[in-house]
Amino acid sequence: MGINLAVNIGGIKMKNPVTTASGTFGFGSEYGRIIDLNRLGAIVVKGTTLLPREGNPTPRIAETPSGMLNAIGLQNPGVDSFIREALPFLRDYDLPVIVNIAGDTVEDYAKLAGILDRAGGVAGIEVNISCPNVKKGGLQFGSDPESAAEVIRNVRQATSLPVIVKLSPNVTSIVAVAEKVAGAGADALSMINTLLGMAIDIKSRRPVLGNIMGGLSGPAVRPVAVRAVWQVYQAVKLPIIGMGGITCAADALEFIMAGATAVAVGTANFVNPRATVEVLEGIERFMAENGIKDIAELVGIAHRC
Amino acid sequence: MGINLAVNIGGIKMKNPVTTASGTFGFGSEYGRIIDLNRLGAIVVKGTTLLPREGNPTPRIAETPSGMLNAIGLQNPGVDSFIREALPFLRDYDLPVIVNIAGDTVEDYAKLAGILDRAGGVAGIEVNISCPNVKKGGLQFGSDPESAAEVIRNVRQATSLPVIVKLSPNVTSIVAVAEKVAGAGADALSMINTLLGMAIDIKSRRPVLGNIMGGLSGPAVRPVAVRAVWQVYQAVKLPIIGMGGITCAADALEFIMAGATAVAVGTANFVNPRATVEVLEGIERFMAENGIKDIAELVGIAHRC
Amino acid sequence: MIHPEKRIHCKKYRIVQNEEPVPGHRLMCLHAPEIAAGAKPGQFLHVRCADSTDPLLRRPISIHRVRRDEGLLFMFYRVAGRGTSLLTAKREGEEIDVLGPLGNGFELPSPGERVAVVGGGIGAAPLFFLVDEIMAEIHKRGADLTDEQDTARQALDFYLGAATGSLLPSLNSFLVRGVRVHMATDDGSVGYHGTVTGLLQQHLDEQTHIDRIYACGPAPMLRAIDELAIRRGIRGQLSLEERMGCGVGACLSCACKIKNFSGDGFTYKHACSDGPVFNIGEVWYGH
Amino acid sequence: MIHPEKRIHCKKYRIVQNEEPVPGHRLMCLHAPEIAAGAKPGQFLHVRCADSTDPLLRRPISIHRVRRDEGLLFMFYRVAGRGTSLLTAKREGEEIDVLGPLGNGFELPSPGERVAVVGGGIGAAPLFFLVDEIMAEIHKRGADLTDEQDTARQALDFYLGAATGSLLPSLNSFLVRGVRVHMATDDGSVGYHGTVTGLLQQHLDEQTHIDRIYACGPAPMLRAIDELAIRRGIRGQLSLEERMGCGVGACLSCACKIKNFSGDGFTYKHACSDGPVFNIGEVWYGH
Ligand SMILES: Cc1cc2nc3c(=O)[nH]c(=O)nc-3n(C[C@H](O)[C@H](O)[C@H](O)COP(=O)(O)OP(=O)(O)OC[C@H]3O[C@@H](n4cnc5c(N)ncnc54)[C@H](O)[C@@H]3O)c2cc1C
Ligand SMILES: Cc1cc2nc3c(=O)[nH]c(=O)nc-3n(C[C@H](O)[C@H](O)[C@H](O)COP(=O)(O)OP(=O)(O)OC[C@H]3O[C@@H](n4cnc5c(N)ncnc54)[C@H](O)[C@@H]3O)c2cc1C
Ligand SMILES: Cc1cc2nc3c(=O)[nH]c(=O)nc-3n(C[C@H](O)[C@H](O)[C@H](O)COP(=O)(O)O)c2cc1C
Ligand SMILES: Cc1cc2nc3c(=O)[nH]c(=O)nc-3n(C[C@H](O)[C@H](O)[C@H](O)COP(=O)(O)O)c2cc1C
Ligand code: FES
Ligand code: FES
Repeated sequence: MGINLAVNIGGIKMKNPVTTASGTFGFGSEYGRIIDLNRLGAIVVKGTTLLPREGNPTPRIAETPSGMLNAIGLQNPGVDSFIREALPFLRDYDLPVIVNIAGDTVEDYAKLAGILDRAGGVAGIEVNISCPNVKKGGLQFGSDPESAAEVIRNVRQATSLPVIVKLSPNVTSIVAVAEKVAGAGADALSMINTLLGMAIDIKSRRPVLGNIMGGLSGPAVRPVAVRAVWQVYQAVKLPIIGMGGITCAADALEFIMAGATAVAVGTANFVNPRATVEVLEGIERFMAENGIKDIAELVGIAHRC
Repeated sequence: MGINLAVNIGGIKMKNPVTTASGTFGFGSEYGRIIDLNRLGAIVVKGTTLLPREGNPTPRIAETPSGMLNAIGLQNPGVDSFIREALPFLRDYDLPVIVNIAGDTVEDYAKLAGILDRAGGVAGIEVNISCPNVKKGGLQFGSDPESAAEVIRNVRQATSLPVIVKLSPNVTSIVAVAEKVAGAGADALSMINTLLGMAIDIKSRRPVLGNIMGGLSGPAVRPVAVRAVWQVYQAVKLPIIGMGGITCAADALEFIMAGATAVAVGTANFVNPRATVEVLEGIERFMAENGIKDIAELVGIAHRC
Repeated sequence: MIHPEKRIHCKKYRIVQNEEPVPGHRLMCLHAPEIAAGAKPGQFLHVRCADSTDPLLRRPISIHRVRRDEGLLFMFYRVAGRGTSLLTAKREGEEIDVLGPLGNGFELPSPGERVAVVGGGIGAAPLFFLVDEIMAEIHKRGADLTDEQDTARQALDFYLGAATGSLLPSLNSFLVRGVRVHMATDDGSVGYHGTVTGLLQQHLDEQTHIDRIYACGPAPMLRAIDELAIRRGIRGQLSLEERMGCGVGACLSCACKIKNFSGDGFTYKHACSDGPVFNIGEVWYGH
Repeated sequence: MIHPEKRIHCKKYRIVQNEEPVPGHRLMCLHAPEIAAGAKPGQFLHVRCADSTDPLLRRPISIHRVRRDEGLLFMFYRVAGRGTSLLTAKREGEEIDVLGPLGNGFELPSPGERVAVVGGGIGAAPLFFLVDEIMAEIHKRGADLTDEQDTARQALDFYLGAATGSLLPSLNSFLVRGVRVHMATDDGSVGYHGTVTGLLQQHLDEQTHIDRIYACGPAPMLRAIDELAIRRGIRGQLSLEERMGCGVGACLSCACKIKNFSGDGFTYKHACSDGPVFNIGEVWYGH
């Protein structure tokens, strides 16, 4: 058809703009039993930490109107085990692997970046400074522009891999954080992480989640996410991976038109494991029907129309 | 049944905890054609400004998953016309009238408070420092704890009526704002106002709303609202009117258990004009079934269970 | 303490019928005696399409017709998106949650006036109720008239326009005695080849005399009717569409631009409560 | 590039039946040959209950039974909340979106072992598939046995417990030849008056010999079975329930506490992919 879908996210070459939201797609093997992972533009794997983490007590999720709360608490086998056990599986695919990292301290982030730099088979690092589900680090770094920049400066020094910064919507000004991390050497931005939320079980009269608060994701948050992409696109000249409630191509196109160069499918994978592939096919169809030759034409078009 | 539903919101005596969210219930007369307004614990009317306002261009609303965006832009006839034309209708009811006010400057707020103080038939003032749909004032005041406190100090001086401060969720720390306005003389807090969001029409490739961005409300935001109430209840000893996506008694009870003394029904009125009354009846039923004699027993119970 | 005359009903009503007279369109009939009893032509209903919060909002649908004696209320709707699609799945015997009657409704013509009713596409839906009421009035009065007077007055011109012909013959078949139907399609597949306003214009040029015009349809059509009627000094009314939240005048989302007092600018009125029907000459179409 | 053996299907399947054998419970049958072909007892399906985003998530429902030759898959579910209520509205001929087969499934007993299967309430649902497979195996082997051996071995004890009796007789009626059913109700309305674990305990005390226990039901029941089996040295498996997001091991929401290597603490495993079936003695019930 002569349609160009390829995009470049801060040096990561993706054959199409569709990727996965960290923590919703495991390390890939799970959904590899349902869809062909080679269709994806890239895969962003589950958040990884220096040491293994058990995660939070259950219940870890709760359904909410058009959304869900999660408080997984970054359960993961640790970066060494990830490199040894999960990464080899992904090397069999023709697929850039982006590793999401989280730490308690600035040093943790830098160490992780260094380790992944040397691991081989990692296309880029997504720095999660916006996880609402852990006590230390996480959101704490993401909600203060200065601390966010500090993390990114250190990660930048520790690796030559492309650095994507994952931004939190739980801030007064997402633009302020975006500007600071751009200045600190980020190659790309991804947004949004989950909104801080909670639910109460009126029968037990207790919070539903074991961890009390959790992160809200899914279609419910989409308007907040599109707004974040719109605002940051106007202020910062870095490529954006847009996410938050994407379920279909129309949703993804909203993000692209708002300014996202790529999109990630998160919660929707749980509802429809074929969502990533369907988003991709729908974008192709939209481009064909509307005579669009290069996906780049659509990026941020809503600011110009 | 011997059940006590009466609550006191910073000096405003409500016969039950159910009220309306400003801007979703007009000035009362509209829904007075469907339900008996005397059933309500109080009514919070549409946001009022010193001078009449035309509001924003259309489309002013957009439906989103389990929610809606609005950018009404504080259309209202101005405080004088409100006092002259809308208030007399409400005097026929046995119902505290809470007037929501908004201004461009600190002085506007103070003047409005003064005018309403002298109007007669006004039970309290809700200070909207969190409207995302106007250029000046609004959210600007609400997102900075110091400016918020400044507004409230001035309003406090201009009126002896109870002052309720309506908080925005679009901040890094809602607790920080709540603490500051409590210190500045607020009698009660109401939360949450809408989340800043937007939607794009992929056919026209333009933002859906005439005003580009708007406020997200409805069930989609409930988890964010319950979390805000939970956090503020722990930090500030003022009564809270909880709102954000309440559609039924179970939803309202979540807020009450999280720490709200009263609840307001907003967007749900559009979907079910009988929502306020049904919320009230459901709370009564829950109390009867669970042997709860006074609604006060339930306020914040999730922090203690 | 609800004023009985101003009462708006909000209840679940039983579906008596929900058929597809034309592809992509449905005719739904409800047993809703309270609403049918008080409804006026041009008023509408606000319909809940799902028990879920997604889709969340009600959908405004005009009252297409009523049969007061049987307590029946008709809606004629086009399957436009998610909400209306969900309505198509409702079966006879199920109930749907309806809020109504809403809006101001049309002002009926004065006795003896020659009336043109103009519907564009699905915009024709509410006009049937109007035509029914006008014709009922004419037939009632008709008993007192001479034969001559009768022929002249027992008539009403109903102009129906659409992009293509599929909808029109079916609409036509719904009509009652004494209504003269004129059809226009953009593609010429049925009736006049061109816009319905073009057809009306032609008839007026050919000396058809019209005292009053009622119109409902897409915005460009209404604008053309407005201009044409103002130019010729014909009175009448237009029924507007706007996105709605509450449907009752509380949320101020359905703002329409209405000429201000001096006529050199606009003020916002609300389609759900001040409208959806506005007078010709009243709507601000910008410069 | 999807490994065929590991393939999980995600498709809309036609509903062949969705009836209410007991009030508040439904038996749904799907024509889903791909899933039926590869399914093992103890595995489950992840079912989408609405096309809407509210409710958003799928619901896990066990495979109750299969008829491989006809490509049929059965679910037996209790109407517990919104998701399962929506399922009840689905009619024969409609399609539903199902993901499966998921989870590890039960390990079948070794030939000759005496088996007790224990179901609490709706927890009995997946055990029918297990019982079917065990009995099929026994009947197949039965051909080679003497009469005596036959009597001893062609039997399986199925313990069914519930709060009250309404569910039990109906469950009982589904069963096949050779299954001895023992019923217990908390209110004594049917069978033994007390918990199903109490009944099993009594039988064991009375010298009934059991080599292997399989159980599914509410958490307190599973805990009691676990203790009882460990105490008596009986091997077996428990099927656990946890809230699920993805159902495939990707989201890590369905964490279950499993004893760690040293046995003095726990580590999290995942009900959807490491389970839902875990060995007796493996689950951490805290201190
Ligand atoms: C007063 C009034 C009377 C109407 N009468 C009829 C009628 O008799 N028959 C008929 O077929 N249609 C009528 N419409 C249009 C009808 O309301 C829309 O077609 C319907 O809301 C589309 O909903 P959807 O979910 O199918 O489409 P979607 O496009 O998915 O709807 C998305 C949102 O946009 C709103 N929307 C979409 N189109 C319109 C529209 N044209 N007007 C207002 N809001 C819209 C919806 O209500 C919803 O909130 C009327 C509209 C108004 C305002
Ligand atoms: C592996 C597995 C197999 C199951 N097999 C069956 C079966 O064969 N028959 C049957 O009737 N039920 C079974 N259940 C329980 C069934 O999943 C719940 O009854 C169902 O999810 C309730 O959904 P709801 O929307 O009706 O209730 P709601 O209470 O409205 O559900 C709210 C949320 O909580 C979750 N939830 C509620 N109850 C449970 C539960 N018991 N387990 C896990 N999540 C729950 C729902 O999935 C949903 O996300 C099984 C559960 C699991 C984990
Ligand atoms: C179960 C779950 C786990 C998640 N884990 C992570 C994580 O480890 N690291 C991270 O940066 N984001 C994590 N997220 C956030 C998502 O990557 C994504 O930013 C968010 O869910 C919004 O997208 P969605 O609405 O499409 O899910 C998680 C989200 C969910 C639902
Ligand atoms: C159409 C609309 C208009 C609103 N106007 C106002 C307003 O004038 N003043 C104000 O403080 N809040 C206003 N709000 C916010 C609501 O009062 C409420 O805080 C918010 O909608 C969350 O509650 P809900 O989810 O129940 O609607 C408005 C909300 C909507 C939907
Ligand atoms: S729809 Fe709410 S004012 Fe018209
Ligand atoms: S449900 Fe997602 S890991 Fe088990």
